[in-house]
Amino acid sequence: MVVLRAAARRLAVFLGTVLVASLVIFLMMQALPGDVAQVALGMGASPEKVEELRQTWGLNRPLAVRYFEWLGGMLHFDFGSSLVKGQPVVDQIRPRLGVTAWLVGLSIPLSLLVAIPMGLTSAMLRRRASGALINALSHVGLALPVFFLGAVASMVFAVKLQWLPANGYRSFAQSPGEWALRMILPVGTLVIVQSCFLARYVRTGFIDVLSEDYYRTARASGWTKWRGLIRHGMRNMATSLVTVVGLQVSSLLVGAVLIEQVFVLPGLGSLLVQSVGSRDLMVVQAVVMLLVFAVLAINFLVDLLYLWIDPRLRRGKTA
Amino acid sequence: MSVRSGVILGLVLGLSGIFSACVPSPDSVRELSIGITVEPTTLDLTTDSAAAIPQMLLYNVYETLVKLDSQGAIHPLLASRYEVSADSLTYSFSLDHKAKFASGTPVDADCVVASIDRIRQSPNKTLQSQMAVIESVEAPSADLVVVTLKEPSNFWLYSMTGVAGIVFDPASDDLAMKPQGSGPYQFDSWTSGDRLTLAKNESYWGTPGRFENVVFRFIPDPNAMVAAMLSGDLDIAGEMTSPDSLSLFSDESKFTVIEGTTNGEVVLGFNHSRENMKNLAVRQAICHGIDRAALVNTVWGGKGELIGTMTVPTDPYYEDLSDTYSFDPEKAKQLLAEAGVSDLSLSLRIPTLPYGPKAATFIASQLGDIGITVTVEELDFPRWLEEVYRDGNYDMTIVAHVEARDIVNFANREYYWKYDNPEFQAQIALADRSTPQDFVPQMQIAARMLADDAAANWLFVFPNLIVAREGITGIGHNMTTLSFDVTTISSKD
Amino acid sequence: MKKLTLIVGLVCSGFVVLVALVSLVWTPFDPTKVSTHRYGGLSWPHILGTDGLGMDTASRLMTGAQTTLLVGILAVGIAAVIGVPLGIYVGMGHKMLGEVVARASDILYALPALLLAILLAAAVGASVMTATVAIGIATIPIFQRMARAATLTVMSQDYILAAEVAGTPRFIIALRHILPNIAPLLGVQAAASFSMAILAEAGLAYLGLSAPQAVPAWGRMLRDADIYTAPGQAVIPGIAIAVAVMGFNLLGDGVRDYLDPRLREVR
Amino acid sequence: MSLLSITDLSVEFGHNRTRVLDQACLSVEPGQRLGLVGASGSGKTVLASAVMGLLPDNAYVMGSVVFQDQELTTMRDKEFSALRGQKMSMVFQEPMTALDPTMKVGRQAGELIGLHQQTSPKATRTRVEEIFDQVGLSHASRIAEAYPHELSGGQRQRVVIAMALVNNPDLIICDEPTTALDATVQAKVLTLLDEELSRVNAACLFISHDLGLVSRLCEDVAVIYAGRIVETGPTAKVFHDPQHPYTAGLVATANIDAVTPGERLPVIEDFFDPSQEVRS
Repeated sequence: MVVLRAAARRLAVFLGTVLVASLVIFLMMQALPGDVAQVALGMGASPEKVEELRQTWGLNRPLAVRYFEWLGGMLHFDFGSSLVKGQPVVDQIRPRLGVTAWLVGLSIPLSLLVAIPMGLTSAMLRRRASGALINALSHVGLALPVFFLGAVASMVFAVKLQWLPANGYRSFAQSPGEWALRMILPVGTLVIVQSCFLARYVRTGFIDVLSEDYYRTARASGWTKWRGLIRHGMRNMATSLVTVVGLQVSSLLVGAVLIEQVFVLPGLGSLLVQSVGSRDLMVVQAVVMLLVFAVLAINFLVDLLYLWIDPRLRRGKTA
Repeated sequence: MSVRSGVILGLVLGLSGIFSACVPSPDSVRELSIGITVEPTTLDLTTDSAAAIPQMLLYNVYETLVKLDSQGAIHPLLASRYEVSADSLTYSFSLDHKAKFASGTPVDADCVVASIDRIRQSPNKTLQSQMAVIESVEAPSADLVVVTLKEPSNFWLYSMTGVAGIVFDPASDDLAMKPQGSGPYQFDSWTSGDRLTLAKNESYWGTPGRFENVVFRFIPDPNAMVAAMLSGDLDIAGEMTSPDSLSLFSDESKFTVIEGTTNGEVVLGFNHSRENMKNLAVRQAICHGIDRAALVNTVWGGKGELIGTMTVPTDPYYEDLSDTYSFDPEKAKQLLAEAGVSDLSLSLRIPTLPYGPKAATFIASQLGDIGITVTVEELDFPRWLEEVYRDGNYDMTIVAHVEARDIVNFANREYYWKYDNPEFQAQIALADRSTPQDFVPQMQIAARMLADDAAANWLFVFPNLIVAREGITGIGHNMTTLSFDVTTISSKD
Repeated sequence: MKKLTLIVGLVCSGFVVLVALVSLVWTPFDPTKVSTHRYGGLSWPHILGTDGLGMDTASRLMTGAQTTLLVGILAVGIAAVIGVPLGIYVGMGHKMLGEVVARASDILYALPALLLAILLAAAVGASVMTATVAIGIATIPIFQRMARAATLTVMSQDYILAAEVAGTPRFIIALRHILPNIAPLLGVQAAASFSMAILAEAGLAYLGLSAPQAVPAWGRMLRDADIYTAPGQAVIPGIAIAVAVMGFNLLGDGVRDYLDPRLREVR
Repeated sequence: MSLLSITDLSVEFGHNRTRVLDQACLSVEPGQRLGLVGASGSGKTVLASAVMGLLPDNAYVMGSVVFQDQELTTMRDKEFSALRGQKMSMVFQEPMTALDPTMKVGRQAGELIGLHQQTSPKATRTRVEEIFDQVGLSHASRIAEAYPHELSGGQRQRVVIAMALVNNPDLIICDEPTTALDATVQAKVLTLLDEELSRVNAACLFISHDLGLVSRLCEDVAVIYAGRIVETGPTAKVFHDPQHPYTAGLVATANIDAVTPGERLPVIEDFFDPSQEVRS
């Protein structure tokens, strides 16, 4: 019951936040200078034609009308029509969404898969050279700009060694093999940077556990150092790590945007950059809304996950 | 995909068996993949003037009545022949009776008339002005089109080799997403942000295309273009925007490097409505203050010819005027001093296209040496269009004017340079109306006028820099039109 | 080990600051002066070579340190000046406002610096300033949340109660009792945010949303580098960014460990 | 042959090698209950941790600890872990934090069984409930399903004691097992410990600063001061006739009942000058 009520409260807050965010985004878009009609018609357009196009696209109607129309449309996945191409925005987003979702969706579990052993080892061996080395490496990895790392990876693995394609994308449906080959470098680059970031939190989390009484109890029960830390430290470390992962999502999306540029991937990030370039506000607005929604939604899920991991939040206290 | 990369994949995913089954078969050489830098936002070239649209579609998907070859000569295409009346006012195009669209519809005179009307009604001002000279278009028979002009025009037929002359399939209802034409390739698919694919038109009326598919990949980042080419992912890097990296492709057993010319003049444009820029001495000082030879070397790897006015070597009326204002900083300072100009501070607002920031940094540095403070501002293209191009809010700007014979823009005082020289305007009008024999000398007079008046500083001719994989032949040396013409390209293997 | 962190952090960040200070009065060459000596190798007098426009890399790197520090200081400054008072105010107990600020903070958190910078650049044009402001705004929630959490802890202390009982105005309590107590924590956070800001600016520069080429800045140098023709010209600013980011990160960690070993990473 | 014999055991910490335990000697016979008394910071817990092999990484151990003929100070972690919880176990001071907050207590106790012997989950469960029942946790099956934060301090300490007893070890180290509990609970837990120790007939090293507790529970006592064992002997003898001035002070300050109201309370320094070199 307590869980349900807590979850319901979080859901309400989440939905409210999304609603306010949509208004903020809509208003921000209106403040953008650069006339989309002018841009669409290009260097040779006459002012009358531009005005005519503004009329056709309904850009001269009141703000409130346009906001509620947009909001209402989104409820059934209608993001309006692209001003520049005329086709529905959702048709432009759908193929792109997959690319970014793959990038982020693969990066999160993979970087955890790297970060946890990395952080565990460097916490356990923190007084030895090997542990310090891992810690130092994670500091270096964290400090390197992701796009620089991506360009270097492409140079080494595609151009010099010719093991992998340098850039570009093929969808999974077209060719799973090509898709996988072309995802290795971008995902790998993101994973390196992300895991270095997360490893520091994992390390801190495990070091905290090492000085906890329950870890001593576990050791006194007959757990070896490593297995005891994994068995009794993981879940406790995870409570704080999950929060960090949630907060990292937005920076991971930024990383994905940069990586899409480096590896020429047709994801949401490049769609955003492109649409701002053509002042296709309907698309920009939709992509920004989608990204913000994704971050808020993932943080909402993290909240729920937190309820699941930490029993103290799940059940009311009796003691 | 190489065997080796298959192995790597297997190691990484532990699924080599499944995936190596998906390795594309060797007949993928029937696909020609070309890297280009700019992706258009729409494919409708009647509304959008982005050069990337005709780059992919002109001559490959769309055909025109007459075509310009890589040397700048006009040849018949959909018209098997054409005749011009003695007074230069009437053009009669006889259509090739074999010609048909990819959809199977024959190309008849009605389609041509409809297409010309479509262009005349375009919201695009450039297209409008190119077609403004037309008095009437008629189709006396199914294979004859007669166009009558209001007055003789040397520019008109030339325009008809480009976008203005495209004959659209009457069935096409969505130019933005589904272009339909009569070329050897037809539009297949467009994956936004990634690629545009053309497929062979199996029922092409002329010499068929040599590839099953032609893929244009959009690669804006110069390093990514180099990487894709070096790693063997591309057959052709269609535009090298990092000319310095051409040296990486010097291995002739692997690559062919093409260094031709284009119609693009990289112009340091002056805003003639600004007090400072109205001053001839200031303009001349700027021209003297910039070492254009060094600029080309620095900014564009030494590729690109020097010019002194708004003409390119492939123009019939081209004359080398590149030393009208030689690099002479002392003279520049003297000119400024004599004109009583000191503490000159100018804005240089440029679009963020590959050459812009580099050239601007170079120019700001050199003009600094003659005592002009230059503030560089990089604008994304829409902003540039709005603030510089439309509103004329700038002192100087740099942009490559890629359209053919665009010298006429200096005769338009509304154009963003705000260059208002009645003498020049009269001279251009005279040249357009004159007989084909007089056209060239009259144009040369106009071009010299611009050069002497330092109406702008023409930095260099944008070179046509292409890298192709060994075995790819038939790429046009010069880019005289906006088209990246793949109809002549073939592959040895 | 802990001392080592602090020492390495101090050395790296101190070096960046020193270089920036020196560049104010002296650089080997004019950092914006082009020349025909392009892609020069590492040799005297161009000790770090020259770039594609023949500009001296060492001089650009030195002057670029100014830009880097400016970005860090301004971005952290904006975030702290707005975020900290808001966090303290909310932390001192304003239920309604607290909820509003928390939600606003959530929304801002979901709008990463990159989105703000893209929109800001589209609105007023891209420059170091727009990039910095975007980063600063995006960092506000971090400071706000931290100041709030720290204030809550301090508020439960007896001396706050004593001050309240004595009728000290809330503003004075915030200034005299809360701020000094949470300042060390904020300092540590500032160092961490400083390095994040440097990294973010580099990312924005790569997308063309920060400094123009004429302005010497590390991120921009990295963007303009022709990595295949002259890899060194990409590696040098890359290392510079890494050193600065690592320096300030380690400095923050080191100071935190020094101040209180139990004071763990702020989340 | 002693169950546990500690010879010249010294422990130092950190880079500057702060010596916390100095050449301590002790031995515990099978079934013997030995009390270890001393002030906070005297090295009691360090000694216990050293025996259990639970010292932090930055500790340096010298000397010898022999348990059932096995030298512990040089034993590998894997072999040592097999002893812990099986042959020797420990009851900690802080019941509030000694249990993993994210795991049900039944599972935590069950782990101890699973770690040292092959059993079915069902058998483990039965055994856990049995031992919970034995340590006086009513509704053992419900308690097993609870998380630590859902239990009271006394309940938690019973769980910890149950965990220490579950494998019938030969040696149980109790480190201030009742200090953190309130007085009434303290008495119950102590009675329980007393009964259970007698039942399983395990030896016990009982660490406390409370002389009363030690004299109630232990037949022998060792006094530790500043990392050194200053006196050892039968509890009654040591407390009645302390040989070392520190012990005398300890005993005197503990017997505040003997002080006439109004008179000044005795302090350790009345009997013993800490600046003096101590050597028993």
